[in-house]
Amino acid sequence: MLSTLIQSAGAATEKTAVAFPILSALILVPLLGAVLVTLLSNRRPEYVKFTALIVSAGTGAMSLWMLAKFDSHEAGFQFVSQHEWIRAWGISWHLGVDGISLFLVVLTGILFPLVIVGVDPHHDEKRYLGWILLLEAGVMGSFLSLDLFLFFIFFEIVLVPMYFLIGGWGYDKRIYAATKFFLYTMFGSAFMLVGIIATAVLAQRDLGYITFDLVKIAEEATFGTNTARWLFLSFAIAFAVKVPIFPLHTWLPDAHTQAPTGGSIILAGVLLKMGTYGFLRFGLYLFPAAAVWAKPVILTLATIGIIYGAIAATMQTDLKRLVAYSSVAHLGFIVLGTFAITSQSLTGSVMQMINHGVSTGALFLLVGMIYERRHTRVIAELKGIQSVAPIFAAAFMVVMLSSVGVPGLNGFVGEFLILIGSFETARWWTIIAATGVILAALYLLWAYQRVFHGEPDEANSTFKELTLREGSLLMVFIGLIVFTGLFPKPMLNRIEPSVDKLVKHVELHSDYKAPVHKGGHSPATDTAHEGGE
Amino acid sequence: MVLAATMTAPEIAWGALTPLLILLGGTCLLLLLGTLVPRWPRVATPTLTIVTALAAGTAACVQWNNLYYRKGYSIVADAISIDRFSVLITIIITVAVALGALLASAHHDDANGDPLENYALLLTSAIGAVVMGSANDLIVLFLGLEILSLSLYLMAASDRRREESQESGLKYFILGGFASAFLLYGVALVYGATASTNINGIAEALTERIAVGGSDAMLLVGIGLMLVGLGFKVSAAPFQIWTPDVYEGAPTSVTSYMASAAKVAAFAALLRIFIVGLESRVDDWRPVIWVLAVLSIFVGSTMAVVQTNVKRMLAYSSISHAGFILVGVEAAAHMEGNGLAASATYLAIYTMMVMGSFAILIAVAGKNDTATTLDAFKGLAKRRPALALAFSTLLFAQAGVPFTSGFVAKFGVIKAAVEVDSYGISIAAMVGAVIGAFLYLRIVVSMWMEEPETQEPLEIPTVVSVVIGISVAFTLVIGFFPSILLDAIELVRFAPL
Amino acid sequence: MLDLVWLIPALPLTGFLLILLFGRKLGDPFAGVLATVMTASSFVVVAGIYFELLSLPSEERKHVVTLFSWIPVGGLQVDMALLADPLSITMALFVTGIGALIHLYAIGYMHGDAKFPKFFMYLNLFIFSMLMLVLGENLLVTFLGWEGVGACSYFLISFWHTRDSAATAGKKAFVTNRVGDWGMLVAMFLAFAAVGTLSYEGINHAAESGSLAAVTATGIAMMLFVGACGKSAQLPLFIWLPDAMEGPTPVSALIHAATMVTSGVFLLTRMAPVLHAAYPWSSDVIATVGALTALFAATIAVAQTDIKKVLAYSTVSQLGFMFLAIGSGAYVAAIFHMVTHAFFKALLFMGSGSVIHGMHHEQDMRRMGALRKVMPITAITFIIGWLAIAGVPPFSGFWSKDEILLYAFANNRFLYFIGVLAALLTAFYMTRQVIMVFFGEARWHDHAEENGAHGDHTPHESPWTMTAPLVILSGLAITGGVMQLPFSKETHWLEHWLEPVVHHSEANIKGTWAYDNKWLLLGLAVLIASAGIAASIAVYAKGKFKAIEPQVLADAWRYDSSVSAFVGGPGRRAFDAVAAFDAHIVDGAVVGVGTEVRAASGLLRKVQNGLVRSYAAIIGLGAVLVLAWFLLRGVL
Amino acid sequence: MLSVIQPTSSWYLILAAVLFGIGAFGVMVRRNPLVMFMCIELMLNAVNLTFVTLATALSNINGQVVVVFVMVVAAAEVVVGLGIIVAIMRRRNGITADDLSALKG
Amino acid sequence: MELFVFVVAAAMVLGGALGVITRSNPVHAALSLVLTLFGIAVMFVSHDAQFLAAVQVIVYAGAIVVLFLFVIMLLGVDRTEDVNIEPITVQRPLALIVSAGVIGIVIAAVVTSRDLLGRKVGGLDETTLGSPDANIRQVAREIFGNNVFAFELTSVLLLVAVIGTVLMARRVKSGGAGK
Repeated sequence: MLSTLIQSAGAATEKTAVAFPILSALILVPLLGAVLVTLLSNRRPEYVKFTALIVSAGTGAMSLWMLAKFDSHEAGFQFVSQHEWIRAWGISWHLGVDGISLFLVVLTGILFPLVIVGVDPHHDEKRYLGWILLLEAGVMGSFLSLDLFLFFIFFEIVLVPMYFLIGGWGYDKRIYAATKFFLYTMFGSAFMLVGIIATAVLAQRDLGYITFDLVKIAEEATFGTNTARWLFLSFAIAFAVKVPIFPLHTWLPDAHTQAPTGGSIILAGVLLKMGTYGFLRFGLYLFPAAAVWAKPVILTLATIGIIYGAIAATMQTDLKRLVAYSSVAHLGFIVLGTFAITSQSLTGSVMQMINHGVSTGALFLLVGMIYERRHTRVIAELKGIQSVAPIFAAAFMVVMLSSVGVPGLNGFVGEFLILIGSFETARWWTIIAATGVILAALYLLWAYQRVFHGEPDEANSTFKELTLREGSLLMVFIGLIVFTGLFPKPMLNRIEPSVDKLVKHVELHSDYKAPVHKGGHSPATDTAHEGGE
Repeated sequence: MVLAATMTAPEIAWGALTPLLILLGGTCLLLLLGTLVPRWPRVATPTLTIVTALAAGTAACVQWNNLYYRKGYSIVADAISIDRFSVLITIIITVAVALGALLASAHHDDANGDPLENYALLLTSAIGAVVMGSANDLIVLFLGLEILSLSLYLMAASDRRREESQESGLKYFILGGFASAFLLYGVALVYGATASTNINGIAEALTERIAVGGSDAMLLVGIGLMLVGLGFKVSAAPFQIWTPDVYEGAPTSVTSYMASAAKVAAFAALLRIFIVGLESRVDDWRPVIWVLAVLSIFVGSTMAVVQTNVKRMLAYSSISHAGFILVGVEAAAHMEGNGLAASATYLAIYTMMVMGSFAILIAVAGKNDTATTLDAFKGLAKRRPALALAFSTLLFAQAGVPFTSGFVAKFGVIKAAVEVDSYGISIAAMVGAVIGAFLYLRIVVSMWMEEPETQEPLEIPTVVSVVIGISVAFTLVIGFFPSILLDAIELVRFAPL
Repeated sequence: MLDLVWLIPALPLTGFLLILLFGRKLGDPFAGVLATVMTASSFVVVAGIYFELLSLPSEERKHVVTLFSWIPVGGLQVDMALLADPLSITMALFVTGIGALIHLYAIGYMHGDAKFPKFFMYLNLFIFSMLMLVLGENLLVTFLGWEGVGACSYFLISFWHTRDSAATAGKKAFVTNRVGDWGMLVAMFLAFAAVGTLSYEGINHAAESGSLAAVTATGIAMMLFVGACGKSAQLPLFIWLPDAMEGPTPVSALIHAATMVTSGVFLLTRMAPVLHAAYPWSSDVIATVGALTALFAATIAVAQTDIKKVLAYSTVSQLGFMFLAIGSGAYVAAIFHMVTHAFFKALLFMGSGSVIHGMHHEQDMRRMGALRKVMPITAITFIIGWLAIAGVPPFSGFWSKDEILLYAFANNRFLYFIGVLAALLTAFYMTRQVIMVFFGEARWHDHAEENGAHGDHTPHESPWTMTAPLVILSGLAITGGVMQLPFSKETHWLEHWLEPVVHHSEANIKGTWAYDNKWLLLGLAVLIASAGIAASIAVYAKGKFKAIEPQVLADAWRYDSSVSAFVGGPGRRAFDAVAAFDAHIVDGAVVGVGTEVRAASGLLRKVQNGLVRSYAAIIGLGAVLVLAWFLLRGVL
Repeated sequence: MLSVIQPTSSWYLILAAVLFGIGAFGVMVRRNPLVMFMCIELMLNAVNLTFVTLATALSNINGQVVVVFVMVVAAAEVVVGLGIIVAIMRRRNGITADDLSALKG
Repeated sequence: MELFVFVVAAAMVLGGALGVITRSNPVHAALSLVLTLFGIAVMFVSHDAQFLAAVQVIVYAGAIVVLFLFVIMLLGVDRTEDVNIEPITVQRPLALIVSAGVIGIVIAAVVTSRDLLGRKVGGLDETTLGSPDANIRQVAREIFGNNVFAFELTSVLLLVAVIGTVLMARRVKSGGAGK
């Protein structure tokens, strides 16, 4: 019976399936690459790096190919592949991508080769690259999984390579930070594991068979009001730690500060997104009514996070720590948008996940470059860099302005969509959250002033300008920043149908009603709206 | 003479006893040949032990297969049950014996040779363990437990060069005797309340009693005493207190076996007595299991935090593993869902993990168990990267990281618990697991992120590598393809009454 | 021609990109020339469009060019679209026109600066942003420009970033502006929530048709006003503008006098129907803030000694007049004053720049004097600017200021009174400045001797690239008033021109006492200006009275320093407290859990004392507890 | 009169419990491993007494059979236990259980 | 009569037991143990468990205690242990609580459940009780009947004991390291 069910599920979603199991390849290629890299001889380090690069670039290329083949009118899951995996527990290898996960996958695909090319681990390169590739496989898996169990194991396995990356290649307090990261996140996941199992078991009572399949449970199973709330909470704790939402954020500054540059980029770029993505995919989609119920609390925490993160960032003395706290603030926006549950705010959140990945990734890259040159990240020890390295400063400025949310750059589009969408369902929270834009300017500009302005002192007067390699690497980031800021439509068009479907799903399963516009279109009635051409 | 005529000797199903008989025969053969054959080659002892264990295991596998065609049954006047559960336990124990023998052969000291008796004890202990796993009578169970325990006391004390070994043996012996007395007293009181020592008999008597009525106090206190005795054997908190000392003192190969086979057997006995025999009083004893489970997880995890000896750390981790298995027992105590299968799965996986972990300890600490401190593991990744990777894999498995068997095991028991709505214990267990993870991380940190204290090359005996390889392979294969194990263990059942 | 609207911002953008890529190769002065040409060409395009619009009937003077769909999500459809209508083209005209002049001026002023190309790169980017601001078809495109000019002003103010004060001033400008931006963001949210669109047409239409509730309209209006306060330096957010004088003088002229600071006025005019639909008190708020700002800044200007600071506070004061106009419903007057102010204030700033240039970067007026002799062109043009701002007829400033006061009188006589007072002070302090700089004794000799290095330098006239714009602007400052003369209906050219945009909201003062007696008020205005000038001459030129320049005025009522003290004191302490809270309480809790586990571990270790009999006792204790439970279950 | 009062099963069981308790107490307070071991024998005897008493009370011979096995176990335990103790004592004469506390923590 | 026997035997049992735990000299403790064992044997007799009583005397009092004494003598550890000194202060109160607790709980359980003890569940062939060898026959029948498996297991147990003795008696060469 079970197998027929799975088949029918496959048939329903496999409209867009292609012969090549692209999604499985996205996970397995880096995984096998990691094994390959580990097995390569230590004597020819250049082969090791080359192999890792080929593997990650290949993965990136596959993700871009997937992006090209993605049908922007289809709101459901595409490229679905489903195979029975653990029969006894009703678990299948079920992968799929939709507008919500699409760009996260692409971002992952792009970010990893950049990190491999751009950041030098300084020692034990082989192991470093092995972990990086393993991490890539885990992250890909988290974003592609459509099975609760599958998601959880990818969500959790990511900790291991990240742990080693922080602990092995980080800075002086790396072991403390790595352990804190691992335990804190694992603590959150502990609740989610129980939640996932409970979800499947309770759904079993409803459906009559055991399954961990996300789509099946979300679409077919119903939970009691209180049950759903508890289940939602168990997921929410894990995601809240991962995002992180105030007050569960304190692992982040430590992890970011102590992680090697590559680790920080990936951590900020994609790892944190697993939390926000989780809220969308497993919070709203699985437990719409409970998510609506929890909305006020989460919105409040998100808003506090925005303000609090910004204030804390202002007072940091370590540049990397400052960027880390800025992440707390930025991710607060994403959570705000997620739980405001309007077409705009959700689209903005998804968008902002990507934008934050690009901007903050680039910011960490730049801070890493500063560290490479000066061997310090303490703001007070840096001064007047703009005078000696104007191009470097300019690159930093663009990335920083993107982070500040200046229109025309990517950060603005997401932030604006989040705020304007949230305003309709969460007015006062949004008004307060919007003050975050002031604080963002404050802490970043202040930091910029202290680091780049003024007369360079002796130690900073020999600060090296960007090299060609660094410059071209940054150009990729800056290109993305500017392009997305000016022409976000291609992204929005792909994100929106899935988001609207999600909003409809929430409306259908709760008493929540998304705002409808006289002048515009209700997301509930117009799923695949095309731009105003 | 009249009396003699009325006596009916029970039928003995020799076929069903094959694994036991093989083990016993192997023991005798070993003792005889080892004593009688002149110039008995040293390598022959472990070989014979392993062959015996594997033969017994094979026989058990054949039994397992036969059970496709018939339900479980009990033999020799209901003294022994042959069912999927007992056969599975037999298989696990024989595997543990085989691996234990491999480790023991690498662990001997050159000066004193490789005493035959160690291996004979390994086999006799296996007999005791198998009997415990299949005993359907409390007296048989008690005897099995004593056979196992006496063998283990001796094995623990068998390294005569190290005083710690003897201290460990003596501690284990005194406390084990103390606990046995509790267990036996419990058997006595249960006997008083039910007039039977047979598990099926007890179950029937208790079912009748529910109709009849009357005070349960003696029965329940008896159950409590048995729980104390068995809790001691499975090292559940607060009866775990002997575990770290004994595990640390015993020769590492023995520790590995103690942590695996002995625990498996004790859990098997616990499950059978309580689930089959005391089912009707489940509401009385299940809360205690609950408390023991949570306490074990937290005590094991917490106390490991400040340890500096890896062997001791692993001992504490075995306590928290016991807690997790008790979570499965608690789930099984709801008499529905998959608690039994989950516990059995955990036991199987745990056995392999713990064997591998201690094998690595042997590899690092050397033959003399001299270097089991955390310092000895510093920078292991620089000295032997593969070994460090293997140990990390096993440690992460113990921590319950996905794609390892340990995760499958934890997932199984938590799932079983959730299926019967035991959310509290599930969450407590998972939070405990987080504390426990700190312990594994500490070892991992030492191996990967610190500089080695010595650059001496590390010689790893081949047999140890084999054990590590098997264990790691099992850990990963089950981690990626749990169905291999789950589909089989799903069938685990007790023989019907 | 109308479809070429996109060319207006595109030209300076091209200039920006070209200098970005080839700036170093172009160097000094060709980068400047390129930038100037781009801006000037842009001006030509604007002029072309202006004439084309002029040729259309007034109701058709509106053209939207949609470049591409920018942010389309569900009900929110934001296009990258430009709107050419009388208001935007007026703005564009003086932005590009004055912009081009300032570019030209800057070629001379910035000559020799190490970062010469970069300066023009920023200037072009600024012009582009400003044009996006004024040409935007919807609030969001305007916001793009709005933030863009904010960012550019940040770059330009902190252009000499090795000076800490410049870097700080740039940051302060940006952050203060951001406070205003918050208001504008919220206004957009409100508008979208209420109307479902961000386009001006949609929102204004909703406001005009009455479908926008008054309360929402008030919310939007007030939030827009917060935004305008930030950008246009009104109370209480004006603090960044005086500090912005740290930037090079062309920047002060361009950004902080002529263009950027007026965008608040522009925005409120653009959204006039919403203001109109709002509760009446919201207009009063705007007018009051404007009048108070005008007076407040004027009092400060009286005691400044820095030549640019005087002009900066004067700018704040004049912007206050514009807000007073908007609050009084006189949108045309506001735009009128904005344009004339752009002329004469740019003129004054560039004149002061010329003085500074000639004085070798001396900005203290106490060390100037009698410069008319060595810098004649500068002196004459500056004096024209002075007359314009002081409100002397027939200079442009007189007409525009008078119209504002007229409406103010009709609307609220108390505010009129404040306005008059501010006008009086304006005449006073501007006269003071002119006297101190160009007349009296030459005090720069002492100064030159003090600093031996400059000993043999005497002030000199500036090159033609700097004086030519001065001359052109002084012409405009004289004649600018003709676009809106109060003599008859026909002379209200600006009003007719702007009719399609502000027609519905423009306050009608016909029939009020003020309207009927406007000549009286006109005369009064002349009187006031004369009084201010006379008083100033009496004090500073003739020395008949002792100058009253209390320190509190020189310190700008200590407002700025109080804000700084607050931000640097309690504010910083509060931030520090949050950081400490995070480190010790939030993270402390996490670390505390770890410590507690460790402590528990240590405690439990004590139990594990290695003694068999202790272990037996522990086991026994456990046994007793377990048995007690079972006994209770059995007995009870 | 005394003969009227017959000791019932309970009396024996209570006695056994007391004996068990005394044995347990001994294990917990004595430091000589041999004496501790004797105390364990006391506990086992208490159990034996319980079994025999219950066998009589229930008229079930099985209780007595169990005792036979327990005695065998006790004998084997003594052999093993004394073996271990002798091995230790030969190494460190006159040792008490308290001295064997190298393993702890 | 029965009461008398009980009282005397109980006195022996308890006296011996107290002797074991209080005598500082291990030899005395062993001898006290004999007293207890005899007391138990007496009780076995009064429960018509003659076979067990005999085994008790032979195996326990005979073999086991002798073994104890032998070891004490062999090792020469018959020195006095000072039972008045207790290094761990909580140990004795704790031990007292534990013992009293166990005793109390078991007594409470036994007393409340005493009605269970009166019932005859069978399994004892009452008809032959008169026979002098009735007890031994019954025991034998049970051992070799239903409990034959357990009986066979005891052989393994003894095998372990034998192996253990050999192992423990082995002389150690002090090769290799030891801490």
